[in-house]
Amino acid sequence: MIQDMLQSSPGMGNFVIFFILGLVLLLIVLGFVTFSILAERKVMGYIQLRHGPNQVGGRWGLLQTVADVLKLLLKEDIIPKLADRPLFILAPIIAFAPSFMVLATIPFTENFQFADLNVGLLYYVAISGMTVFGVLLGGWASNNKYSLLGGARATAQMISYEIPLVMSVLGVILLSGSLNLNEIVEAQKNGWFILLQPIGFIVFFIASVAELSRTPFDLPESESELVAGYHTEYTGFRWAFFMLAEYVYLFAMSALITVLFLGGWMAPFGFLDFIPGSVWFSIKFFFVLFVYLWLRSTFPRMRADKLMEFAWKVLLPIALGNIFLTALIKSLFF
Amino acid sequence: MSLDTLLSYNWGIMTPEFIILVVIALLTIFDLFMPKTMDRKILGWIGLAAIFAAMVTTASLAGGSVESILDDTFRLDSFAIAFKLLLLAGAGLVMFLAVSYGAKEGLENYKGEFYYLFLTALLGTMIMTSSGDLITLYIGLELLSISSYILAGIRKNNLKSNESAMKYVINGSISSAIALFGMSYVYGLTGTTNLLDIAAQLSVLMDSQHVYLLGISFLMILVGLAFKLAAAPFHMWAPDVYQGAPTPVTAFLSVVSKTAGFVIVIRILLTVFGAAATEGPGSVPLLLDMQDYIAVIAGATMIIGNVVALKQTNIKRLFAYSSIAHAGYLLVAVTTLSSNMFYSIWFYLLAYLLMNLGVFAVIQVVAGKTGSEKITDFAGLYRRSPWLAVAMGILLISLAGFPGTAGFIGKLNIFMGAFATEGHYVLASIMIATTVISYFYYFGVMTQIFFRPAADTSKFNMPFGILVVLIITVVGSIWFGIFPNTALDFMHNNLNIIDDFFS
Amino acid sequence: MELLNIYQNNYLIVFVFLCLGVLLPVVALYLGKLLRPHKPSEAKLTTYESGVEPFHDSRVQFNVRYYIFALMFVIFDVETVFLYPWAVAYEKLGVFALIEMLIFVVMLFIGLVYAWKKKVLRWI
Amino acid sequence: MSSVPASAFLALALILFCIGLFGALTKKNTVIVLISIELMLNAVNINLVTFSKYGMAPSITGQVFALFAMAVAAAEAAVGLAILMALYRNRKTVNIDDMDNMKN
Amino acid sequence: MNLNWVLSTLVFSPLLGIILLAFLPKTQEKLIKLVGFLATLPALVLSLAAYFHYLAGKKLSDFSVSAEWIQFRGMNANEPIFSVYYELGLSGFQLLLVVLTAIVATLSAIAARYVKKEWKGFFMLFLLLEVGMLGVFTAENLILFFLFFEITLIPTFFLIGKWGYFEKEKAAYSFLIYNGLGSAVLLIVIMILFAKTGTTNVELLSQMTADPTAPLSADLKLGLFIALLIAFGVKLPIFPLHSWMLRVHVQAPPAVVMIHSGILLKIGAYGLIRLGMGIFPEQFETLAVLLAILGVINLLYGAFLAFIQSDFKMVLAYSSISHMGIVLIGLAAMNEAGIQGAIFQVISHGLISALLFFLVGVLYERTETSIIDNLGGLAKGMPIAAGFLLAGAMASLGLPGMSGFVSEFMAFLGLFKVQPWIAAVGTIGIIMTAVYLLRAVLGMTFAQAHRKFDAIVDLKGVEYVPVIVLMLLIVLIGVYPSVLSSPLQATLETIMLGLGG
Repeated sequence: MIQDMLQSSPGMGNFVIFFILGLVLLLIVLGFVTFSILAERKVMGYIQLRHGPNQVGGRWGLLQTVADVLKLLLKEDIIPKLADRPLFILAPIIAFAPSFMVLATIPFTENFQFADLNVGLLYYVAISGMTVFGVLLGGWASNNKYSLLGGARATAQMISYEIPLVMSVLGVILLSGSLNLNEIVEAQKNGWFILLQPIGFIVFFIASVAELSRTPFDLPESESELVAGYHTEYTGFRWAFFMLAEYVYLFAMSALITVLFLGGWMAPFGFLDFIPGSVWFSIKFFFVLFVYLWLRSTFPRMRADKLMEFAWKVLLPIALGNIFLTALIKSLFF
Repeated sequence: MSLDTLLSYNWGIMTPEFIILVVIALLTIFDLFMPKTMDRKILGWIGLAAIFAAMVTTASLAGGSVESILDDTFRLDSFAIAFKLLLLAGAGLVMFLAVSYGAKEGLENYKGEFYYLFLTALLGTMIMTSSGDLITLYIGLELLSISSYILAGIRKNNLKSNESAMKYVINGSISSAIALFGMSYVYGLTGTTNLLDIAAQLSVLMDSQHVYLLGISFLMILVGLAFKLAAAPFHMWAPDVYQGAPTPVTAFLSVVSKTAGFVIVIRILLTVFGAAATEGPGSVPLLLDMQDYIAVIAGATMIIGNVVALKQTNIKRLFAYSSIAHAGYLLVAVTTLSSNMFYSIWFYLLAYLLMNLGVFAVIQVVAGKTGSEKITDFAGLYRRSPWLAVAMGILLISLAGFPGTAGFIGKLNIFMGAFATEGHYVLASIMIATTVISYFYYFGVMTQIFFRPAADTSKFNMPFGILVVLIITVVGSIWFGIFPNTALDFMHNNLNIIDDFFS
Repeated sequence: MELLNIYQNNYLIVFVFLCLGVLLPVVALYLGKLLRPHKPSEAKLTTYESGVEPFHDSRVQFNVRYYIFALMFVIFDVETVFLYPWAVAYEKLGVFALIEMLIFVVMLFIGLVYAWKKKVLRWI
Repeated sequence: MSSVPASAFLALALILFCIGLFGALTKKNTVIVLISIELMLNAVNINLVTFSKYGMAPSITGQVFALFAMAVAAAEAAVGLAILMALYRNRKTVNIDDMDNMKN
Repeated sequence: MNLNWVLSTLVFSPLLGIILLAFLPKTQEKLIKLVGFLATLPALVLSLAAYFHYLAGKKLSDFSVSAEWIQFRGMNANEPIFSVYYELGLSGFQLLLVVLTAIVATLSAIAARYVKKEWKGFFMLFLLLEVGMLGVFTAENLILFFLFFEITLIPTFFLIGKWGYFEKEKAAYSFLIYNGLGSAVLLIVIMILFAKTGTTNVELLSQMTADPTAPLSADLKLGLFIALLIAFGVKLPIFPLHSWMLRVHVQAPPAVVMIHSGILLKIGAYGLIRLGMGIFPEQFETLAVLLAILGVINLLYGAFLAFIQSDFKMVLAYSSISHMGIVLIGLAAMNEAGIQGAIFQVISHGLISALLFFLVGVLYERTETSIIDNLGGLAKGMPIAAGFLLAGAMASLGLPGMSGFVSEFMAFLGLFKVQPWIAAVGTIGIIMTAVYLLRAVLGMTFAQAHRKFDAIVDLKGVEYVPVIVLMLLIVLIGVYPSVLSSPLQATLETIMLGLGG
C-alpha cells in the first residue's frame, strides 16, 4: 500500500497520509523519550548502587516521568524582561525540529522507513547540524551570562566534533559506495562495518557522544559550572523542548549507529534470519542506547580545554588517516 | 580512470606548478618547525630558487606542441608559456624585494607566512594561465585572490594593513561573484565548462534570446574582471589596498596580479566570446559587438587613473593610480583586437613589470628609511644616493613612455594596433593625451628627487635583493627600449600564440 | 515517472516531518498557555545571576577563540564537500582518485598542522 | 514538481543575486556585507545546479562547478572573517564607513 | 671607402663622454669640465669632415646607414607587418644643421664653465642632449626622429630645472608639458602614417603621399599636416604656443639657452621643412597664406613685446619669436628664394642667438643682472664685450654683410612675389627689430651708468673662443652665402619638385 502511494504523484492526499503516519511516529518517539528518561534514571541508579525513582509514579516509578511532563506543562512561562523575545521563543523550535526531521530517513527495518533518500547520510549530517543554531540562539537571546557562555561552549563543542564525525563516517561510505542508508545496510550483508571499520566506529562513537552533549562531554550544560548552560533562563515547556531534542537525538543517533555499523535490521548470522528484522534492530538499538547510559554513569566530565583539543588533535587526524587506510584496503582487497 | 590513464598523462607539462606546490608545502612545514629565533630569510631564498627552477622548466617547455592533460582542464600552449614566464619573472623580482624588506613595523613575525602565501598566489596565477576550463580558471583566480587578501593584511597589528585587506576582500569577493554569475550563464548555454567546447558550442548559437543572455554574461564577466584589473570605474579599491599593503605585496599586486588579470581576460574573452556568434553561425563575433564597452572602460581607466594621480601625496597611492592608468593602456590593446595584440600586451606587460617593480624597489628603500610614504620623502634623493636617484629617474621615464625605454616600445606597439585595424582614433588619442598628463606626476616625483633639497642627508643601505632588482629592472628597461626585438623575436620564434586561439 | 514520484514523495515526507517538528512545540506551548498560571512579577522577569543583582550587559564580546574555531569548522567542514562525492564514487574512480585525494588531504593536514603549531587549537 | 520551469529557478537566482549585490554595496556592517557576498555566490550555485539539470545541454559539470564554488566561498568567508577580526581588534568597529584611515 | 660608421659615431660620440664622466669623482671640477668639453669634439670634427667631404664633391649618400631594428609582428605572418629600421642619413640641409649643432654644442660646453654646482650631472645631461639633437637632424626615419626628439626633452628638463635661475622649476615644467603635448601630437601623426602606409622612412613617405593611389585621403592628409603644424609650432614657437619658451629663455643657464635658442628651436623649423613640406607639399600649399599670416603675427608680436621689455633676456626671447616669424614667412612663400631664406634664417639665428646669449651669460656672471637699466654704461667697464654685443645685435637686426641680412632679405623677397600685402605688413617688423635691439643694446652699452664697473673684468682667455668663432661665422655667411646655399641646392630642388614648381 505504501509502495503504491509512494509511486503515485504527490499531492494533498499523500500529504495528509504522510502527516498521520508521521504523527504516529512522533507519538512513539515521545513515548520513547518519556520512558528512556526513566530508563536512564533506573540504569544509573543501579550502576551507582542507588535507587532510581521509586516514590511516585506507581510500580517501578513508571509514571514518574509522566508526572514530570505534566509538571512542565503546568509551569509558569517566564520570558525575562531583557531577553530578545522573538529569538527566545524561536530557539527551542529551531533546536527541536531538526531532531525530529532526521528520523525521517532512518530505516528501522527493511520496509519500515519513511523517506528513502539517496543522500540519507548526508541528510542526517546536514539537518542535525541545524540544532546548533537553536542552542546558540537560545543562549544569546536569554541575555544571561551563563546562557551565553553555555551557548558558545555548546556551539564550539558541537562544531568541533562534527568534523571528526563526518570524516569518520567516510570509511563507511567508501566501503558501501553509497550515501543511501538502505544500501549501507545491504552492504553489510557479509560483515558489519564495526568489524571492517573499527577505527571509524570508535571515532564516530566518541564524536557522537560529544554531539549529544552527554557525559563525559556534557560541558554545555554542566550544572555545576554554568548553572545549566544555555537554557538557564528557560522554564516549563520551552525548556522541555531543549531536553526533548536531546533525547530524540539520542534515539536517532542510536538508530544511526545501528544502521551504519551494526548491520541495521540484519541478523548477525545467516541462520538467524528467521527472527524478524525489527527484532534485530531493536536489540542492537537498545544495546547502543544502553552503552550511552552506561557511559554517562561511569565517566567524569572532561575538562573544557582537553575536550576541544581532543577533537582536533586526536580524533581528526585519526579520522583522516582512517579514510586512507580504508581506501587503500578497498583498492587492494575488494 | 584507472592507473593507466593516470600514467598516460604527460605530467611533465605541469612540472613548474608541481615545483611551486611542493615548495609551498615544504616551506609551510619548515616555517612551523623551525626554531623561533632562526631567520626566516632562508625560506625566501628557497622560494626564489623554486621560482627560478620553475622558470627554467617553463622555458624548456617552450616550442613544443600544445598539450593538455586532466581532461583538457590543464592546457599548456604558447600563450600559457609566454605569460607564465612573465609571471615567474615578476614573482622572482618581488621575492627579492620581500627578502630585503625590513620596514619598521615589518613582517618579522609573519615572514614565513609571507613567503608561502606569496608562492600560493603565484601558483594561482600559473594555473590561470594554463587552464582550459572555467572551473580551473576560477579556482586559479580565487587561489590568487584569497592569498592576496591575506598578504595585503599580513601586518595584522597595523590598522592600515587591516583596512586595506578588508577592502580588498570585499571588493574582490563581489567582483568574483559577479564574474562567476556571468560564467554560470555561459555554462548554462553550452552545458560544458571546457573553454574550447564552449567556443565550439557558441559558434553555432542561433537563438537571439540566447545571444541576449550571452551578452549579459559577457558584461558581468567583464565587470567582474575589470575589478580585478582595477579598471575604472571599478578601481576604487586599488589605491587603498596598495597603500595599506606592505611594499612587496603592493608590488606583487600591481604587477603579477595584474598580469594574471589580463591573462584571464584574454583567455575568457577571446576564446569564449570571440567565438560566440551574434546572429547564427559565421556572423560577427559577440566580442566585436561588445568592443565599445571595453573601449569605454579603457578610456575611463586611462583618464581617471592619470588625472586622479595628479593630486596624490602618498607615493604608493600615486603608483596605484599610475598602475590603474597602465591597465587602461593595456585595455586599449585588448579593445582593438589587432593582429599584434598578443605581442603588444605581452611586451607591454614585460616592460611594465620591469619598470614598476624597479620603482617599488626604490619606494621600499626610501619608505623603509623614512618610515613614511610621502612623495616629499624623496626630496633630495639625488644628493643622498645618486645611483638610486638615477635608477628611479630612468624607471620613471620608462613609465612615462619616453623613447629609448621599454615603456615607449610598449606604447608604440599598442598605438600600432589601435591605428592599424579599424582605427580607434579616439581611444588612441585619449591614450596619448593621458600619457602627457602622466608626465606631470612622474616628473613631479623627479622634481622631488633631483631639484629639492634633502631634509636628511644620511645614506641608504641597499640590501642585496634591492640591488639585484634595480639592476635587472633598469638594465631591462633600457635594453628592451633599444633592442625590443630581443624579446619580440623570442616570442615569435619559440611560441605561436596565435595558433592557440585561432586554429 | 514512477521513480520521479518516489523521489518527490520522499521529499514530501521530509517536509511533513519539518511541519510536525515545528507544529509540536507550537501546539504544545499553545495548550500549555491554557493550563498554566500567569502571574508575572518584577523579580521573576529579571535575569538570573545566582541571586546577585544582574550587572552590565550580558552580551559581552565572546572570547576570540570561539571565532577561530568557527573559522576552522568552516574550512574543514566544507572540504568534506569534496570527500563525500569522492567516497561515493571511489569504486569507479580507482587509484587515480586515491592519489588525487591523497594530495588534497595532505594539504588539508598541513593546514591542521599549521593551526596546531600556531597554537590555535589550544583552548584557554 | 517537474511543472516548475527552469526559468523560475533562474529568476530566483537572479533575485538572490541582486539582493546580495544590493546588500554588499549598501550595508554599513561588514559582517552583513560578507553575508551578502555569500548570498551572491549561492545565487550562482542555484544557477549552476539549475543549468546542470535543465540547461541547454544538461551535464553533471554544473554540479561540480557548484561544489567548487562552495568550497571557494567558504575559504573566502573564512579569510574575510579573519581579517575582520584583526580589524576589529585594532579598531573596535565593524562599520565600513569607519574604514577611512587612508587617503592621506 | 665605407663611410657607414661615420654618422652613428657622430651621433653617439657624446655617449663616450657620459661614460667617462660617470667614473670621475664628482669633486674634480676642472677635470669634469675638460672632459665635458672634449667629449663634444669628436662630433664637431666628424661633422666638419663630412662638410668637407661634401665640398670635395662627393655624395652625401655615402654616409647613409640602414639596419633592421624593430619588427612588429602580427598574426601568423612570418613577415613582420611593420618594420622600423635604424636609418641615418644626411642631405645638404641636414648637414648644415649637424655642423651648426656640433659647433654650438662645443661652444656651449665652453660657456658651461659658469656652472656652479654638480658639474658631473650637468655635463652628462648636456652630452645626452647633444646626442638627441644630432640624432634628430640625421634620422631618416620618423620613429627614430621621434626617439631623438624626445631624448632632447628629458635632459633639457633637468638642465633647466636644476641649474636654472629663480623660477627654474616652473620653467622646466612648462617646457616639459608644452613640448610633451607637441610630441604627443607628433606621435599621433607618425603612428597614423605608419599604420596606413607601413613605413616611416621619410623618403618613402614623400613618394607615397605624392602617389594618388596611396591609402591616404586628402582630408586625412590635411588633418595630419595641421597636427604636424601644431607639433612643430610648439617647438618653433608659433604665436599662441610660445609662452613656455619665454620662461625657458629667462630661467635656463647660459649654456643651455645657447643650445636651446640656437638649436632646439630649430628642430621645429627643421621638422616643418623636412616633414611638413617634404611629406605634405599639397597641404602646405593650401595653408600657405595662413602660415604667412602666422609668420607676420609672430614677427610683429615678438617685435612689439621685445620693445617694452626691461630684461635683456626677455628682449632676446621675444626677438627669437620674431625671428622665427621670418622663418615662417620664408616658408609660406613656397618659392626657392623664400625657402632658402627660411633655412638661412634658421642657421643664422642659431649662430646669432648663441652669440648673444653667451654674452648675456658673461654679463650675468660678472654683474649678476641682465636688466637693461642696471647694465647701463657697460662700454666703459667692458668695452670688448660691449662691442661684440653691439655687433651681435647688428647681425640680428639684419645689417648687410652679416648673416641676418641675407636671410631676411631672401625670405621677404620670396614672400613679396606671392603675397605682397602680407609681406608689406611684415616689413614693419624688420624696422621694429632695429628699434628694439638698438634700444636695448645701446641702453646697456652707452647709457648712463647706474653702477661702477671698476672691479669687473672684460672678456678674457677662453671666453674669446665662442665669441670670435660665432662672429666669424656670422660674417662669413653674410659675405659669402654660398657656404650655405651650395649644400642646400639639392635639398631645395627636391622640395620645389614636391611643391610642383
